[in-house]
Amino acid sequence: MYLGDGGPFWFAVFLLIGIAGGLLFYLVAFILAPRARSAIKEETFESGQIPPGGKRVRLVMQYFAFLLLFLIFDVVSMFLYAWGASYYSFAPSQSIYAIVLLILLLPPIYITLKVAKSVGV
Amino acid sequence: MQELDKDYASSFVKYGIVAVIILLALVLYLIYPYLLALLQLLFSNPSAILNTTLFKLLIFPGLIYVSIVALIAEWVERKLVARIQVRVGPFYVGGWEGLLQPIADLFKLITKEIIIPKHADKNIFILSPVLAFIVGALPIIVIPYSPTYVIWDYQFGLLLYFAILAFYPLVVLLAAWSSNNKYSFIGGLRALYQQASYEVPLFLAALPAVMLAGSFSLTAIASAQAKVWFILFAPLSAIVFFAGMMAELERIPFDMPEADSELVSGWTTEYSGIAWGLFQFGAYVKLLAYSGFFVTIFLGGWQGPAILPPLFWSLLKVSIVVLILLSVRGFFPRIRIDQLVRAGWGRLIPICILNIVIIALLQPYIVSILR
Amino acid sequence: MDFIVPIILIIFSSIAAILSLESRSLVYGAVSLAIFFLGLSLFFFYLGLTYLAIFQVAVYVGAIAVLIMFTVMVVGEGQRRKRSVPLLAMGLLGGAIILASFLMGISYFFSLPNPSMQPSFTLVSLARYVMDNYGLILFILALLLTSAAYGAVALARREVEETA
Amino acid sequence: MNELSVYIIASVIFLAIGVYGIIAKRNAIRILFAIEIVINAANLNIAAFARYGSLALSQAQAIAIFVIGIAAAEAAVGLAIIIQAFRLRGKINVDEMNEMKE
Repeated sequence: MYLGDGGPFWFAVFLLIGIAGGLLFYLVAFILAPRARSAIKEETFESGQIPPGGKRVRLVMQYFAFLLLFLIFDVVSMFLYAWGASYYSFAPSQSIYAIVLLILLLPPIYITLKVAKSVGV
Repeated sequence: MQELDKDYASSFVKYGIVAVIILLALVLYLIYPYLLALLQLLFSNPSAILNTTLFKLLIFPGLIYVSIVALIAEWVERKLVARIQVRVGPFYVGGWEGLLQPIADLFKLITKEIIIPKHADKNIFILSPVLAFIVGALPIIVIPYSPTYVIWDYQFGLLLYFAILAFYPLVVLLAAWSSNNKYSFIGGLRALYQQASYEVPLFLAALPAVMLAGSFSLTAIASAQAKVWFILFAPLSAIVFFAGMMAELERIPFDMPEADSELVSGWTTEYSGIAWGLFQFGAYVKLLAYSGFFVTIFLGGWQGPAILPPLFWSLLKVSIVVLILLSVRGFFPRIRIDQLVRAGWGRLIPICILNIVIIALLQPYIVSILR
Repeated sequence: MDFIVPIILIIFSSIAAILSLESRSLVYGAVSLAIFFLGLSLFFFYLGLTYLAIFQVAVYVGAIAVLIMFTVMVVGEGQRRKRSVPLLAMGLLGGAIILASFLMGISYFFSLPNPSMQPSFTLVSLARYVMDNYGLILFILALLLTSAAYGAVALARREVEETA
Repeated sequence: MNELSVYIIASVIFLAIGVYGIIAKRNAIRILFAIEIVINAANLNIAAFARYGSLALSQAQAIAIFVIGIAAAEAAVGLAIIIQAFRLRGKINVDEMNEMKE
């Protein structure tokens, strides 16, 4: 049904060509490039220092709240796209839900920015 | 010092064989009838080749065109930034003004050793450059260069474009995590914050184009601009989209993820040889994809005076946008990550919302102009 | 009657789902989860619900999988302990009960004649459903999302204060 | 066997996998994975009945994107709770978070 001459077929072909082409670069590099290995070369790069700490480093994160806001906004913008594509079939008064949806989400941004500012991030 | 990993080379060979198998399967099973048809056309009716999808996919708006433009963009960028900073830039390779420098770079990168650092997660480390390249290159499949030069004229092209680019933060995060390096991981987290903060402005800034054209198809959006370009209805959104575009591309005022004076090379620190080259190549392809998208939704796509063919106008506009994007690098210093996040959420999103509300309220006037 | 594509998709997505729960490394689990979301979006695409498929990719892969992966990378693997056998048995039993009871419940579907397919949809009718018919639900969802944003920010606030 | 039943079986399989994960896993992040799998199984069911049932395609998509919206809100709060629990207790296994009991 979706195979054959349609767009999804060419999409898949493009994807496969891209992946195969990228991997082929590795094969060419494997044939052409030298392999002179040493333990010091494979040490984790840390500007010449011997890296301290264990295998995997964990770091504290800032701005985690903004990532959560991003998740919420992603959903909202997809709802807005459903409305936006049929812009001409709604009167401006019928668009009230979309506008309310947009306005409702401004205070959380404001509060997050304020919290972030109050602690000097 | 611990023992070296014995099966170092095996992953390259393994993935190389996978590549060969994929290519053979493609040629033998999927596209060989189309290739045969193309060859027949070559002898009977050569001008009809330009309209076959396989030609479009492989050559003109597709892979070869994109690769050549990515190589040229590298040369233009180095030359342009050098001229802005009163340097010469690449000069020796290739006779005139170092024109063949990108190809020399490609050969240099491909003959360099790929170092896999200790404790790196080998599979993800090797696969993420390929994924970054393909995620950067796939969006060009929906971008129209003229009414006929589009690989897939999809009804939901604009959404597909955003859906493909949504994979990019994932790939960056995996690349940063798999190299097991502090610089890489800090760079990857910065990239994530940056992409997350500027993806929402991008979504909201592209919404006016969808509203005004009443369709998600990029060809429909471009042909709806026959009378007026959408940048006149949504100038604020266009500015926001341009800023968000630079942030997503990690171009210079927003290049904290790669800040080379702080983080060595950001999330690509541990990558060497062609693995790094694939990241860079993918970045330039992505630059081209974003420029084409910007031109399509705000600058009228192929629309222009009918003296010259539509293809000329779209290529001209794309080149101008690419040149502006490249030359910005010479003018601005890097901004801080907190300034970036603050600007993204505090300024750009309210501006976008303002523009959307204006367009929603002015609907009767817009209908009288556009329809 | 075309069973090949859905069956391939079922196998692909089930393997991804099982790997996301059973893989040793949490990061690989998160990657498998992203692949599972992708498999589901392929299901939707194949069924002709294109907008939903793209929505699924943009929200699940573009945001939720990224956030989960971020959390996994920051929190780390956690303490790895031995599997508790009673818990595992309970889980398997629960899954089996769900599978058996639902399959029994829906078994009368199997013998029905092949139902007719719905025609494709228009964006205008989708927008009418979202904004008009289900407008109240959208309003409530907006309130829910706003309160979720407030809650998430309040929970993450201590984090911001400590790292400052 | 008709085509509808294939998709319903798929949805039931995913549901069973998700329920297994919710019961058998102790790591809070894995439980979140399992919850997401369950929600996706529900969405697949809606999609299948839209294609082969009497539900209109656009109506089903409206319902399903509301479900995804709720799932996104749930994931945001859930991840914030996990991060917070990790910050305060240093562990993410749910059977060890029993301070409220004592």
